[in-house]
Amino acid sequence: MSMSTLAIALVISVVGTLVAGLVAFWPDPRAHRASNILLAVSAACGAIVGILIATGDGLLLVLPEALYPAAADGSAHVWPLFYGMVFGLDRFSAIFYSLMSVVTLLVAIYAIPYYEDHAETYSKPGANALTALFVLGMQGVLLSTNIFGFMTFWEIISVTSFFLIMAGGSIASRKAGFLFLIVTHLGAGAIMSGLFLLSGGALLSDFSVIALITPELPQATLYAALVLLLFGFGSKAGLVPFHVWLPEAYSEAPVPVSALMSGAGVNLTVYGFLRVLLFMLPGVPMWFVLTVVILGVISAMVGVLYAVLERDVKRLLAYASIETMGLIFAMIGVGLLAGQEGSTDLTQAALYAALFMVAAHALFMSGLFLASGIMIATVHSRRLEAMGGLAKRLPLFSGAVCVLALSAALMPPFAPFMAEWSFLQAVVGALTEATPMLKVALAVIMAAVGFVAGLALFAMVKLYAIGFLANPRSDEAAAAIEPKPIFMLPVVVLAALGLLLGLFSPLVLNRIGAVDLAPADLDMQVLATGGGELAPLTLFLVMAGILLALFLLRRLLSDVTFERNYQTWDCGQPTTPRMEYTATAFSAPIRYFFRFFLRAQKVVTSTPLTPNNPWVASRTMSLLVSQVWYDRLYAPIGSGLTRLSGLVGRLQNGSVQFYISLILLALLVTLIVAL
Amino acid sequence: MMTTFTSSEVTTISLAVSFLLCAFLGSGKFRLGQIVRYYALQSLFLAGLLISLAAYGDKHLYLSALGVIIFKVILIPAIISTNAKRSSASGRLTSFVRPAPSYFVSGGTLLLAVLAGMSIAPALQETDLILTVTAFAAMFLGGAMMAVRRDLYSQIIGFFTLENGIAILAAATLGAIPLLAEIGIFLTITIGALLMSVLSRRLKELYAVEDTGELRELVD
Amino acid sequence: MPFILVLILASGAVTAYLPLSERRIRDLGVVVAAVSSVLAVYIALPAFGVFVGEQSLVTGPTGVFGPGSLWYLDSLAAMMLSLIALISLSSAVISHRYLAHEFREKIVSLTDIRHYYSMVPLFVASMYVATLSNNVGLLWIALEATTLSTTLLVAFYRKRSAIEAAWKYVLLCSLGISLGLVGVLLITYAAGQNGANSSLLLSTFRDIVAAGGVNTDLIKWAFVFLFIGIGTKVGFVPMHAWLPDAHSKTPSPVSALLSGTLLNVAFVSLLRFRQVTDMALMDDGAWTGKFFLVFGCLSIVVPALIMVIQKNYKRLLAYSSIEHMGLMAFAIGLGPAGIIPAVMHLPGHALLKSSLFVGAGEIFLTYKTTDSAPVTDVWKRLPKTAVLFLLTLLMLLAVPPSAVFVSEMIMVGFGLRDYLLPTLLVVVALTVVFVAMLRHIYTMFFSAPTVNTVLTNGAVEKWNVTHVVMTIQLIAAAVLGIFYLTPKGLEIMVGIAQSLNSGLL
Amino acid sequence: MNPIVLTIIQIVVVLLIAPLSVGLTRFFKARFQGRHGAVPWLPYLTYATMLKKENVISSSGSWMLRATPYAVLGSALFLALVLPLVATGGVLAASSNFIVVAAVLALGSAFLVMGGLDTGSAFGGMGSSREMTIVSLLEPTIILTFAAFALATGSSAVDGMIAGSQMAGELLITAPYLSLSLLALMLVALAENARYPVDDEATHLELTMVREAMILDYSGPYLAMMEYAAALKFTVFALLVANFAMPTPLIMTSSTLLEVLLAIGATFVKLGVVMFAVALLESTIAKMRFYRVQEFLTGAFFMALTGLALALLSQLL
Repeated sequence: MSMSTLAIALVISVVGTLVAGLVAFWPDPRAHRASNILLAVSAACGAIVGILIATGDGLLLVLPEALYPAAADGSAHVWPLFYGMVFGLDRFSAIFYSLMSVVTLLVAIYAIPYYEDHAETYSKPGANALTALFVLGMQGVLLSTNIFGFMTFWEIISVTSFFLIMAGGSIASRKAGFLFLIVTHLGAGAIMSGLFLLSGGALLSDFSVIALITPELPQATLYAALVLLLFGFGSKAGLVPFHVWLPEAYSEAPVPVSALMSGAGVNLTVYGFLRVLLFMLPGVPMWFVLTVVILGVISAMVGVLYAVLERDVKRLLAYASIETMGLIFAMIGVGLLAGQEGSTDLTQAALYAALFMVAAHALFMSGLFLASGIMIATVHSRRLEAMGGLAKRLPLFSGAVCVLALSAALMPPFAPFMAEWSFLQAVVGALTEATPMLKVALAVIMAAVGFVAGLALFAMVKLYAIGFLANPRSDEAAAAIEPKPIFMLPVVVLAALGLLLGLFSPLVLNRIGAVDLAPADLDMQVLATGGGELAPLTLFLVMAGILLALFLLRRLLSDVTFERNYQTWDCGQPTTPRMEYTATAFSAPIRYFFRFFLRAQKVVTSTPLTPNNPWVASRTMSLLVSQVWYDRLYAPIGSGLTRLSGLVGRLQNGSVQFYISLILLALLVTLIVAL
Repeated sequence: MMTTFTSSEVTTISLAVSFLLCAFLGSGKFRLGQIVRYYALQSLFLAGLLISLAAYGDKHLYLSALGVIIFKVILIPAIISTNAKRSSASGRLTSFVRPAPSYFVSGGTLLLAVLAGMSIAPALQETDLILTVTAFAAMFLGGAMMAVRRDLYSQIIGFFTLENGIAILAAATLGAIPLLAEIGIFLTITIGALLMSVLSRRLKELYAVEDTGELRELVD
Repeated sequence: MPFILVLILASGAVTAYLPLSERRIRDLGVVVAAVSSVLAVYIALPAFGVFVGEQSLVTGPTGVFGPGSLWYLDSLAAMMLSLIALISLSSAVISHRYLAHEFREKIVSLTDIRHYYSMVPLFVASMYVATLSNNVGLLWIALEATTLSTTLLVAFYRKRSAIEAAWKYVLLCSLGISLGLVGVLLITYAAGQNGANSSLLLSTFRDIVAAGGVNTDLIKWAFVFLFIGIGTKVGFVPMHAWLPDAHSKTPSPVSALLSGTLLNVAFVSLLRFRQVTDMALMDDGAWTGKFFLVFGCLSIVVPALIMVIQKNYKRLLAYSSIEHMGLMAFAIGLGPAGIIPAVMHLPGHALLKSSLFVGAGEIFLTYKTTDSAPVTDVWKRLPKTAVLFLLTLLMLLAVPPSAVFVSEMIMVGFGLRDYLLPTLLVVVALTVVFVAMLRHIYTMFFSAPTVNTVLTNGAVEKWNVTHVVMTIQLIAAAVLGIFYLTPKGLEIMVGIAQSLNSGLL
Repeated sequence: MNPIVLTIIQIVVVLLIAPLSVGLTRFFKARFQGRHGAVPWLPYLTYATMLKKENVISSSGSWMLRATPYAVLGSALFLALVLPLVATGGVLAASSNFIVVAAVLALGSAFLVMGGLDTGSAFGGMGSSREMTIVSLLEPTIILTFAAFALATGSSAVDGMIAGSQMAGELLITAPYLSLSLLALMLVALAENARYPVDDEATHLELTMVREAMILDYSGPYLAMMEYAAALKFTVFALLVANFAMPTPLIMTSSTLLEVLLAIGATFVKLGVVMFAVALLESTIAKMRFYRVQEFLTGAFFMALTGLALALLSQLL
C-alpha cells in the first residue's frame, strides 16, 4: 500500500467523520442512520490505515507530503491553513488510532438502534453531530504533531463530551456534566501550560522540536511542567484524587457515548502522557516516577474497591475503568522506574504490557458498556437489584457478556490476562538483579496487582452473576427477550476480538515493535520475558481439549440424558426471587473487611407488623456508600469558592462614596508603590 | 487690578491662598446655598489668579480667566441652584461626618496635598511650589468632599472643586492651553454640571431621593 | 474627512428632534448609522492597504493624515474604526426593532425615542473622534463626551435603579476622566519642557520623547494618573464599580455598544499614552508592563469570583467584559510581544460580547426582567435566540474555532515563559469563569418552565433581525479565528501590533 | 522416557488416587474422634453410584448451571495435568507458569461461584459470596508465594521449580528461607480446598458451609463431577505441597522403570502423610467464624510477603 493511498484513506476517515456530523442535521428521518453509517465507514477506513501503519515496519505517514508528491525543489507542500501545520501518524499514534477507530465503528453501529429506541430522551441530530465531532476531536488529537493542533482538538473533545453527557437532560446529568466540565477544563489548562513550559512558549513548535529543547530546560520549569502534565492527563484518565467526575459522567451519558469515552477517549490520556514522557523528555526524575506508580496503584485499589461495592451497572463499569487505568499508569510508572534503575528489559516489557492493556481495555470496556446499555434497556433501570434471570432468557447475549466480564476480570485466555501476565512475569524476572530500592517497589507492585486482580474478579463475577443469573427480580427482567441482532452484533464482535487479541497477542505485540517480548524466532507463538514463557494459543487449545474430553467422558460414563426440572431446594419454605442474593449482599463481606476505608453506613429499620408480637416485623435495609473523596476533597473546595466569591461580591455594595474612595485609594497606592 | 510687575508673585500667592481658604471653608458648610456661593467665590479667585499669572506669563491666560468667570462663576452655580430650587430640594445637606470634624478631615487632606505637592515639586522645575500645592490641595479637598458627603449636590460641588484644582495645575504648569482645548474643556464641564443636576432633579421629583445612602439597590 | 463623519452624526442627532413620526425617526437613525459606518470604513481604507500588503505594514509615525494634522490613522486605528462601524450599524439595526417593540408596549414614550436617537449618534461620533484624534486635548474631550452622551442612555428607563446607575456612571467616569486630565497635563508639560512647544499632538510627543532628555519621573507621575484615570473608563478592577450597573441598566443595543466598543476605545487610548511613556523611559515597557500585569490579574480574578454568585444575566455579561479587559491588560503586561495576543483578542471580544448583549436584549423583550431566576426554559420558548446565544457564549469562552481561543492560547504561551504563577492563576480563573457562565446560562436555558414563562400563547419565535445580526457576528468571530491561523493573518496582526510598539519582531 | 508418557502416568495416577484422598481424611478424622468411620475407598463407590443417578436440575438455572461442573472439573484437571505432582518435565510443563496456575484456579472458583448463584436460593448466594471473598483475597498471597519460589529456584514455571530443586536435593535444606513461603502455600491450600480453619467440607449447617452450599443443588452426574473436582483439587494441592517439601522421588525423563514404581509408591506415601496431617489438624482446631477469616487471609498474605522479602534478602547475602 503506497503512502499516498494510505494518506487518502486517512483523509477519507477524517473528512467522513466531519461529513457524518453535518449529515446528522439533514431534516430527512433517514439522516440518523446515514450519519451513523457514514461514521462507521470512515472509522473502518481509519482502522485499516491505523493497523497497516502500526504493524508496518517504521512507516511514518505525514499528511500534506503524502498527499501531494514533494514539489520539484523538495520543499514540502505547505498547507495554507494552520500556519502550515503538519498532521501525521507514526507507529505509536497509529496503535491508538486503529483502536479508537475500531471502537467508533462498533459504537456507531450500536448507536443506530439505540437512539431510535430512546428517541424521546435524546435528540438524534444533536447526539449524532456531537458524537461525530467527538470522534473528529479524537482523530485530531492523534494526528496533530504540534501543541496548537493537540490542544485545539483536546478542547473540542472536552466540550463535545460535556454536551453529550448532558444529552439526557435530567438534573443528575447536568450536575455530572458540570463536574466533568470543571475537572476537564482545569486538566486541559494544565496540559496546555505544561506543554508550553516544555516548548518555551512557542505555540507552533513540533513535538520533535520540543524534544530538542527540553534537555536544556532549567530544573524548575521541567518539574513544574511534569506536575502540570501529570495532573492534566491524570484527571482525564480518572486517577484517584481527581476521579470523582468519572463515575458520574459515564453513568449519566448515553450508552454509546460512555462506551466511546471509556473505550477510546480515556486512551488518549495514556497516548498524551506517553507521547510527552517517551518522545519529548530526555529523562524523568525519580520522584515523578514514584508518584506515577503510587497514584496508579492507589487508583487501581480504590477503583476496584468501589467497583465491588457499586450496585449501579454503569457506575460499576466506570470504577472498573478507573481500576484498569490505574493499573496501566502503574505499569507505565514501573517501566519508567526500571528505566531509571537500569533494568532495561523490564522497561520495554512493562511499557508494551501497558500498551497492550490499553488495547484490551478499549475492547472489553466498550463492549461491557454497550452490553450494559442492552441490560438497562430491557430492565429500564440501572440497578443490578432489578435485574436477574437474563441468562436464561437471553442465552447468546449473556454468553458474550460472560466472555467480556471474564476478560475484564483478567482471566486466562483473554487479552487483559496476557498484558497482566507479561507485566508480572517481567517484574519477577527483574526481581533477581534489581537494585534494593527497585526490589521493594516491585514486591509491593506484585502484591498490589494481585490484590486488584482478585477484587476485579469479584466485581466482574458480581456484575455477571447478579445481573444475569438466578430468578428475575423484576417483571421487566422476567419479560426479557433476546435483543435485536444489530444490538447484539457489536457486543459479540468485541467479545470475539478480546479473545482473538488474547490468543494472537505474541503476533500482535511483535508486529507493533515489542520484539523481545514476543520474539520472532519462536514463530510468534510465545510471550517470553523475565525468564518465563506463555503460549496463549496452546494454553487455549489445552483448556478446550480438556473441556471436550470431559464432555465425552461424561457422555460415556453416565448414560443419563434426561434432565428433570424441579424447583430449587428450599427446605420446605417456597423461595421467592426477593430471597435471592443481591449485589449489596454479595459484596457484604468485602464491605465488612474494608470498612475502615469504605465507611459505608448500613441502616436497618424494622417495623413490627403486629402490635403485641415484636418478632414479626418487616425490615428494610438501606446502604449509603459515602463518597470519601467527594466529601473530603471536592465539597470543601466548592463551598470555599462560593464563600470567597460572597466575600468579594461585597465589594459591590452599592454606595457611591465607597466607589469614589476606592478610586482615590487606588490612585494613592499606585503613586506610592510605583514612584 | 495691580499691574506692578515686581509684586506679581505676591498677588498670585495671596490669590492662591484665598482660593484655598474658600475651598477649605466651603468644605465645612452644610447648606446648599452656602457651598454654591463659596464655589463661585473660589472660581472668582481662580480667575484672579489666572489674570495675575497672565501679567507676566502667556497673554492667552486673560481669555481663559474670562472663560472661568463666564462658566464657573456665573453659569455652573446658576445651573445648580435653579435645578435645586425648581425641584424644591431642601437646602440641608447630609454627610457621614458632622460639621465640626469635617474641618478636621479637610485639614488632613490639606496636609496630604502638601506632601504630594512637595514630592512632585522636583519634577516640575519651573512652576513655583505654592501653585502646585494649592492645585493638589483643591483636588484632594474636592475628592474628600465627594467621598465624605452623602447628598447629591455636595458631591457635584466636590467634583467641581476638584476640577478647579486641575485648572490651577494646568495654568501653573502649561501656562495657556490652546484655545480649542480650553473651550472644549469648559463646554464639557458645563454639560457635566447640567447632566448631574438634571439627574438629581429627576431623582428628587420622581423618587424624593436626596441622599445617595438610599441609592444602594445595585448590589451583587 | 473625519470632520464630515462627525458632521453627519451630529446632523443625525439633530434630526431626531424633527417633528417626525416615531417610525420615521427610527428609520432615519438606521440610515445615519449606515452612512456613518460606510464613511468610517472609507476613512480607514488607506490604512487597510496594510491588510492588502501593498504598503509597509507600519504606516510610519505620521500616520495616513500626514505629520501636523489633528487626526492620526494607523492600522490599529483602522481596525478600531471598522469595529466601531460594524457594531454601531448592528446596534442601530437592533435598536430599530428593539425600540419599536418597546414603543408598542408603551414602555418608552416618543420623547424617550427622540432622546435615544440624539444621544446614540453623538456617542458614536465621540468614539470615532477618540480613536482618530492625534490631539491629546481633543482625545480627552472625546472620552468625556462618550461618558456624557451615554449618561441619559443609562437613565433611559425611568426606573429608580436606572437613574441610580446613571448617577454612579456619570460621577465615577467624570472623576476618572478628570484624573486622566491631570495625567494629560503632566505629560504635555513633560514633553514641552525643553522646547517650548505648545502643540498637543501625540505624534510630536513621540518625536520629542524619542529624541530623549525628557524628565522621566514627571512622565512616571503622568502615567500613574493616566492609568488610573483612563483605567476607570476601561473598567480595571478597583475602579470597575460603575461598569456592571451601567451596562446592565442601559437598553441592550446601547450596552452592546458600550461593552463592545467603548471599553476598547478607552483601552486603545491608554495604550497610545503607554507608547509615549515607554519611549520616554526607554525600558521597553518593563515599568508600565507591571501596571498592566497587576491590574490585569486583579481584573480577571475578581470578576471570575463574582460571576460564581451572580443572579442577573446582564450583570454576568458586564463582569465578563471586565474579565476580558483584564485578559487584554494581562497580555500587554507580559512584555513587548504580549501586544499581539491583546490585539488579536480585541476584535474577537468586541464581536462576541456585543452579539451576546443583543441576545440578552432579545431575552429581556420576552421575559421583561434581567434577573435570571424567573427566566426559565428559554431553549424551548426562544429556540433560535437560545442556540445562537449558546454558540456565541461558547466562542467567547474560548472554544477552538473562535478568535478568543487563539489569542488566549498565545497569551498563556507567552505568560508561562516568564510569569509562571500569575499565568496559572489566570488559567484557574478562566476555568471558574467558564463553569460559572455556562452553569448560569444552562440553568436559564434548560430549566423546567415556571408558571409565568407561559406568557405568549406558545407562539413559535420567528426569525427576526436580531438573529441575523447575531449569526453575522458569530460567523465573523469564527472566520477571524481561522484567519488568525493563516500565516497572512498572523503577519497582519503583528503589523497592527507594531503600530503600538514599532520595535516589535 | 519421553514427556508424553510422563504426563500420562501422572494423570492416571492422580485421577485414580483423587477419591482416595478424601476417603483417607474422613477415615483418619473418624479414627481421631474415636469413631470407626467409613472405609477410605468409599468415595469411589459414591461417585460411581452418583453417575448412575437421575439428574434433577433447578428450573431457575440457566446454561451456567450446566456449564459449571465442566468448568470446575476442567480447571482441576488442567492443574493435575500441568503441575509436577508425580512426574516433572511433562509435555505440558511449559504452561505451568505460576501466574497461569493462579489464574486457572481463580477461573475454576469463579465458575463454581456463578453456578452456586444461578440456583437462586439464599444458601447458594451465601456460599458464593463467601467463596468469592476468600478466592479474591487469596489471589495476592498465591502470587507472592510462587514469586518467592520462582526467585529462589530461578524458574517461574512451577514444574521448573520442583525439577530444579530435585536435582539439587531437598529444597528446604538448600533454601531454608523458603519455609515461610511453604507455610503460606499450606494456608492457601487449606483455604482453597475448603479445609478446616476456613470452611468445613463435611458440614451441612446452612450458615457455616461455603463450598458445600454452592453444590447443594446439583444431583446425579453433575454432583459427581463437582465432588470429584473438589477431591482432585485437594489431591493436587496435597501432592504439590508435599513435593515442595520433599521433591526427590519424582519421575523424570531419565528415570528407569524401577524409579517410576518407586515414585508412584512415594506418591501414595506422601498422600497418606498429608491426609493424616490434615485430619490431625481438623480434629484439633475449631473452624473460624467467617468474619474472622479476614485475619487468616491477612496472616497468609503477610507470611507470603515476608517469605518473598526473605527470598530477596537471601539474594543479597
